[in-house]
Amino acid sequence: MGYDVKIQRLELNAIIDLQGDPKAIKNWIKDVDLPDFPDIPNSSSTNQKFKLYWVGLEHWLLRAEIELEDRLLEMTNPSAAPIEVSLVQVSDAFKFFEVIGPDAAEIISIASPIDHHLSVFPDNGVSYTNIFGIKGLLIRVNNGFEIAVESSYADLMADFLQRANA
Amino acid sequence: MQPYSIFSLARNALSGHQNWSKAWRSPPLKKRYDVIIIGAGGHGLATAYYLAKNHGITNVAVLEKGWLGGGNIARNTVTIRSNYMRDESIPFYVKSVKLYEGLTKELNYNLMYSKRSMIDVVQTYPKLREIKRRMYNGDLHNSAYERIEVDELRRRIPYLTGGGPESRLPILAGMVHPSAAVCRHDAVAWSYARAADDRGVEIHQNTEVLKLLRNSTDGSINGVETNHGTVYADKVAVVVSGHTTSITDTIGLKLPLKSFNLSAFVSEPVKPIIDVVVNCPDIGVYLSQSDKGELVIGGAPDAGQSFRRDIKQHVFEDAVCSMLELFPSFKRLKLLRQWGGTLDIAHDATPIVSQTDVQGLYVSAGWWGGFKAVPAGGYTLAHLIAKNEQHELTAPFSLNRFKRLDFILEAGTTTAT
Amino acid sequence: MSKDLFRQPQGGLIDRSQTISFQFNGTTYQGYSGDSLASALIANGVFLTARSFKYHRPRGIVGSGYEEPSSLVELIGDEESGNQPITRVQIRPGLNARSVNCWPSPNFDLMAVNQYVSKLIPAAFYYKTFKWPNWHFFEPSIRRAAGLASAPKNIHHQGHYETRYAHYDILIVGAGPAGLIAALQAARSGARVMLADDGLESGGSLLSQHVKIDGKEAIDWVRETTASLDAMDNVTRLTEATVWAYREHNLLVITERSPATQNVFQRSWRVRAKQVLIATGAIERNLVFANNDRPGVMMASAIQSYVNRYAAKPGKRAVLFANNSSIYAVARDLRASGVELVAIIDSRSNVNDLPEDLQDIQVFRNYVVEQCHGTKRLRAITIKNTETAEKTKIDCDLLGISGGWNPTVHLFSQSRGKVKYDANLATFIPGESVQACQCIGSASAIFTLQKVMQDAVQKTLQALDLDQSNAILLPQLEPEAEYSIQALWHVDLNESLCSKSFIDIQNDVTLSDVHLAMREGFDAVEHVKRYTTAGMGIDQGKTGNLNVIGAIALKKGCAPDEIGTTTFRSPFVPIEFGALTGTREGSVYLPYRHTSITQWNKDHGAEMYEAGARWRRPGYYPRSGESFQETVNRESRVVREGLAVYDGAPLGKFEIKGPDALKLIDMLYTNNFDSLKIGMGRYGLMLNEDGIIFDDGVTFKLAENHYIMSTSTGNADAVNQHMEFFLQTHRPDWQVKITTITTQWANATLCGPKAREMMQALGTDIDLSNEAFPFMAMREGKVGDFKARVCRVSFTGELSFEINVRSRDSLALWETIMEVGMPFNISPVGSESNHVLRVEKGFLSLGHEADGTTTPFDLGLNWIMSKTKTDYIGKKANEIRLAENPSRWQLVGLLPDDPNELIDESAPITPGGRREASEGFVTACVWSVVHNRVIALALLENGQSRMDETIYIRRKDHVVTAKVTAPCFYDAKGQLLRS
Amino acid sequence: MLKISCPFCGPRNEVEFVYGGPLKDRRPDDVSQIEDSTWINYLTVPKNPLGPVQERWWHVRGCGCWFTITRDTRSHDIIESEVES
Repeated sequence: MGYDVKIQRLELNAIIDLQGDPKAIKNWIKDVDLPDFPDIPNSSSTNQKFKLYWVGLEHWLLRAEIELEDRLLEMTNPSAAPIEVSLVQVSDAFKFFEVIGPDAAEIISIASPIDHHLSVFPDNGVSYTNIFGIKGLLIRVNNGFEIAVESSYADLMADFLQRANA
Repeated sequence: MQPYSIFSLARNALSGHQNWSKAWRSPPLKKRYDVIIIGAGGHGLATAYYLAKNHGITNVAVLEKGWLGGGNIARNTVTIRSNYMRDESIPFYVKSVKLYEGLTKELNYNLMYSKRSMIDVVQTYPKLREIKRRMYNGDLHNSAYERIEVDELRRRIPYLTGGGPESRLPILAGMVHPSAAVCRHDAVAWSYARAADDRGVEIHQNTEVLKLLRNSTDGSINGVETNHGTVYADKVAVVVSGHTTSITDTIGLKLPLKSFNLSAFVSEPVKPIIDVVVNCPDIGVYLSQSDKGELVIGGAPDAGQSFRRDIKQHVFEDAVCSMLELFPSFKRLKLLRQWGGTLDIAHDATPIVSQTDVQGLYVSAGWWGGFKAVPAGGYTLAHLIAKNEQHELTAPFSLNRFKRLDFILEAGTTTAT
Repeated sequence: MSKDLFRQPQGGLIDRSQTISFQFNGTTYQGYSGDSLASALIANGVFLTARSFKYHRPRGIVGSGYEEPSSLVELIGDEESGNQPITRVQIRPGLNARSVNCWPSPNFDLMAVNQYVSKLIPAAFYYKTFKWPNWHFFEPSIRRAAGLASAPKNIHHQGHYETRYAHYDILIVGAGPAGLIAALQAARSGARVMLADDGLESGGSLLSQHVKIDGKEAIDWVRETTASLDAMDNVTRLTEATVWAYREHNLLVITERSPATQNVFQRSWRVRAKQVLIATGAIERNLVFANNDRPGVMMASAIQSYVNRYAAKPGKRAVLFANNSSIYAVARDLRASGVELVAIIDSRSNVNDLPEDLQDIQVFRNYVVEQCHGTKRLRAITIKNTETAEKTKIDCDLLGISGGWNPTVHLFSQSRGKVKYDANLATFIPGESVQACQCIGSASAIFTLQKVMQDAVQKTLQALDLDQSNAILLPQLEPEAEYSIQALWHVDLNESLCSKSFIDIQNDVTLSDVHLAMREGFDAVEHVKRYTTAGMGIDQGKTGNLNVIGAIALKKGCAPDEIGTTTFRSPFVPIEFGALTGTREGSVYLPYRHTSITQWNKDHGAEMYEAGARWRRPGYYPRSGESFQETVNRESRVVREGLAVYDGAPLGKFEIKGPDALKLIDMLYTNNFDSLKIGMGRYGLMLNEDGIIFDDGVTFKLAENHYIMSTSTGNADAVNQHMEFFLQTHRPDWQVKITTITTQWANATLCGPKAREMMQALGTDIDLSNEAFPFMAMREGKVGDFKARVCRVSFTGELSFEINVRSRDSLALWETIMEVGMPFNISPVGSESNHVLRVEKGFLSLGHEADGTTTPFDLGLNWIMSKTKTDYIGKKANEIRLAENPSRWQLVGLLPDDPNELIDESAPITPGGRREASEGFVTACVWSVVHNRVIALALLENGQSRMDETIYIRRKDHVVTAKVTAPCFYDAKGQLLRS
Repeated sequence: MLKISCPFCGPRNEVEFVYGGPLKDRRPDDVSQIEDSTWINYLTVPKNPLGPVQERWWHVRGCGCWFTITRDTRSHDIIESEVES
């Protein structure tokens, strides 16, 4: 344990991948529970139920606790969505990790080339970046960070995180 | 040419080594030559030497913008081998190795040519299949390549303690290429220069070619413009590894070449620990130990065109990681020196030795690491220049192949990337 | 122990309360905490510490830091490591060091005989000899003689290496006076600051000099300053941290030798800095005269460091020899230390800047040292008047030399900034910056403390774009004399003395060697360097290189700037490879990917291996007592005759949606997709723009302009890149969105004659009849309790159902299948049997038949090349390539005459089996379970027109004959997979 | 390791990107109409200048955006960065 930090693998999260013209998406998902679209790239907006991450030019991730997955599917109704918006359930395609504690930033510096200083990666910062050599989502949370990777890499990520804090 | 031997050394020792003569002259630049070779690197100097020796063409100027032997011949990893995959490539490299083996005597200059074999460390089945194909095809062209099992591999390379059954990529087998060698790279340039000069070739250092010149009448080549004035010749060869297009662009001649940076590094000098050239095609690193004791290590080229002679930190780290996976005890060995070099790569990654659409203009390019090809490259280019026809060994390397999109796809030229 | 003789009673930055004993060349000595190995040995009166590389001449300690050219040691035991400059090793309990490259000891070294044949082995002698009988005859002994230390064999250090990234507004390299004041200035202005220094503690030259700052000893100012820096959280201050590389875009690499973090042994930083200040100070130059390598000849600055910082006495009777005024401070400190200062030899003509307080010292002006006397220790020197040539002999055991100061421009030069020659300072100084960096302090050729600090503060303000109002107050300093120098590249000597005058001490390069190189035409500086190896040692010629340039210039009769410098290359000092890779080793050395049932596969004895795109996949599931071939045969038969299940999860999957989705797919694949019906799929072949086969897979239509594309496992990422590239760069106007769903869905593929029964047994609401659910159809529904997308595709030629479920359900589905399948004797199968089955069917495999050179026509896939589409990626290239019907290698089947000999995949086919250029090769060869014999696929020149011909496969030891057949050995009509 | 400015994410380290080769003209809508020799050059002959070159990069370990930068092959200085539209 070189660092003062708690690292753990999280349970499945409910996630919908949103792509397309934001207006079209808003028109389709007319739901009070849909958070406002963030106005700064690589940032998030949240409400009681959902988190909305702006992760690409016309690309967002809508995240909720797994218990709310059906609610999420019902409000987005992907299969019926109009042709110009692409809504895809990708809950199973992600695995989340939590890196919490005073030294969390040290672990991220080992894992990723991104500049995660508060002045550039603020409280609501969320961005895809290189994490231990693969594509991963970095999310700032209270007292630390969350990391999400394509689920086939989960064991690798756990392995790497453990080594970084050996 | 002043003879070099233990006796001449002894004789000169008596006179305090005051009487050694210059290795090459620095004559004034003439207005016209029969042949101009642009670039006094390994290939350029070898071409000049064979033009004089094999074809009696001695009114030759080798023009070098810097100091002779200062290009990629000064910055490569000195590996000489012929274990290629394709029928079009193997005979050429077999010839090159053969010429190399006789060079020390032919040029009366100790190249410290060390035939020490190369061993490929194979870690995946697809790579094993590819290398077997090299083995079988090599056998067709007298390039020996044999499989050894893991325990024999470890016996031959005692420091190779990684890659065990539990490791990320367990070693499956080794492939031995007995005729592989290393030799003193600077000496190759210097000995060819000395021998070419001795036969009347002129080498002009600090003479930069600014542009090529064509006949207004038929568009054929008729010389070059340099920082020391115009020099005329009916035959001009561009042999400037990496910078080929910078020269050919001056007359709008387009070639299927991209310039990349490839870097290499050496460790601190240590007592002998590796007696062969080790190549790890699955993980992209190769190394050998110089007679001085330094490990000489190379990896994959950088992404993106470059003339910066650069070192990309992440590419460098990849090579180090790979080395340490197989040689864990090298963790405490130290990096001593690193450098980059510019090389040009053809669209199909196979060399180009060819006439061009401009009559009298010849190119030799696309060699990646062209060190192993220096003697045969010079030998065949001299033939092409003298006779105006492709030497059979480089017939497949002509530019014509691109006109039919008939590529020679030579997989894994240096290492897996 | 002669400590009292060579250690001052008090003073220095050593802790006399902590005595440490250590071993050097087998003898035990004591030193103090804070001592370097060099200072401790000096304090113990040990002066013969090394033998030289080539001639094995006796050598001592010359420097005090990373510039040390002379004494290298290797550490033995836990910290096993070679070629350490003796001056960079801190003593600690248990330290065990020995000199490199001498045996048995520096005092009695057998190879010392080389000294007596030195005339026979001048620079580059090896190019001229060792040719007969051949180099091999000599190489082994030469190799043993070279190579300095031996390589470490065992790694058993505490903790692990670490690498990390960092970002700063300003990185300050070097924590001497310039670096410290710059850091203070930058930190006060609120910037993100990193200050890194190579030394054991911050302070740089101030640790070795006696100067007063704000009326206090320099060291007190240093410690106050570092304390206030450490108190600010916008500052990171590193010690024992070498900044060794300056890369593109202001990326610098630092290696920290002993980080504070528990379990971290060494740490490397990749620092991206907006601005860089290079405060690396200056390095003192050697002086070149006969026997200038004798133990007892030492850099003047090193002497100053030993007497001040370590309170040691490097000798009893000292003489100083210099061409510049920096020597006076050394003289002062020497006297204060109690070492007798006999004389100062000053080579400068018509200069008298001797300070008041030194007037009583005998100074020989216009004099140079011609040679040293003594062998294992300096006994005396002969000095010579440069005008009258009059000589005098002086007894001494310590000679301090200073050839002037070179700004440490290594990093600046690595940043691609050019250096320029300054005749007044007789050195190369930094010119214009190329990247966002500036040299400050003596690194920018400023040599008085006052100006150094002013310069540092001003350039810091510039770097941070701040005005004067932000400037911090400078400390009070004592008046200093200006630095004055007259170049002295080497003492003027006759040839026999030249051959004993070392210009590169570490590589044993003498002045004669340089002259010889030039005599033979090697007169470019790079030629001299390569011919003589000057500057190519571990120290990279830090004290000697400029003298080489000077010597060339003198011989050529031109100025040093016409000669130019050699390239300054990273690393600045040697760096351990381990520190570069950090935690990336062992299992994580390369990424690996698992499916939801990887653990299940391992538990059930699967042989797992690399299967492209870093997936670990089951190759086969051996049962006890089975050979590899037996297992593969069994698994293949299960598919042909019964029921098998295959983990197809890693196949690449993409959801493609948008008004232009069909247009995209029609552009990517060679065949036509516009006739495809909803709920149906189609096999497609993807080419690169050169017309070469790149990938293949099945694409299903979910709805109008809404598709799911599957790709090969290995190419999933490449296909994604290919699609996004085409869309975003060539057709940004097209409306298509692509979502990667490779791991959203996992699948279990049921294959074999009993697959349909099995589906029924599992229970599903999907109508499984061939009419309702034909081959290449996709249906959504329940399978068991699982929501599923079921596809009828087949990679084996048998009836197959690919059950796709959400990855979270995958393991449960798999376990249900194994349970429900028991009555059918279901068995999991791996990629090996899949290989056999696809060869029997003649299905192409990427990497085998599609080896990066083949076109669809070569593989006889003309049926999938749309003639109606005017364009798709790769179409035009093949039209050009095949226009004149060139002879191509084409896919055929082979039936070897010997039905039992398995042939190596890759074996070549040659005309008549002769040893000549090949006309094809075996792409795959397996034992066919349906034919009970060996079958093979091959690429053969014009193969499609050579059916029934006999061809010759040339293995190394013998030739195998085989009959050419069509490349399909099983159910050519494809009735089974449609059944 | 280059510092590349992604149009969406801003400056990031090279290890987040994949190199996409030198810029080529937009692929014609119907290649069958193109002269063979023109197409061969399109496929095989890149610009290889000793100086500024336009090249494409993919922010694969980032927002997924393809864009074009102008980079000097001698110094690696990046002059500008833009997305297609």
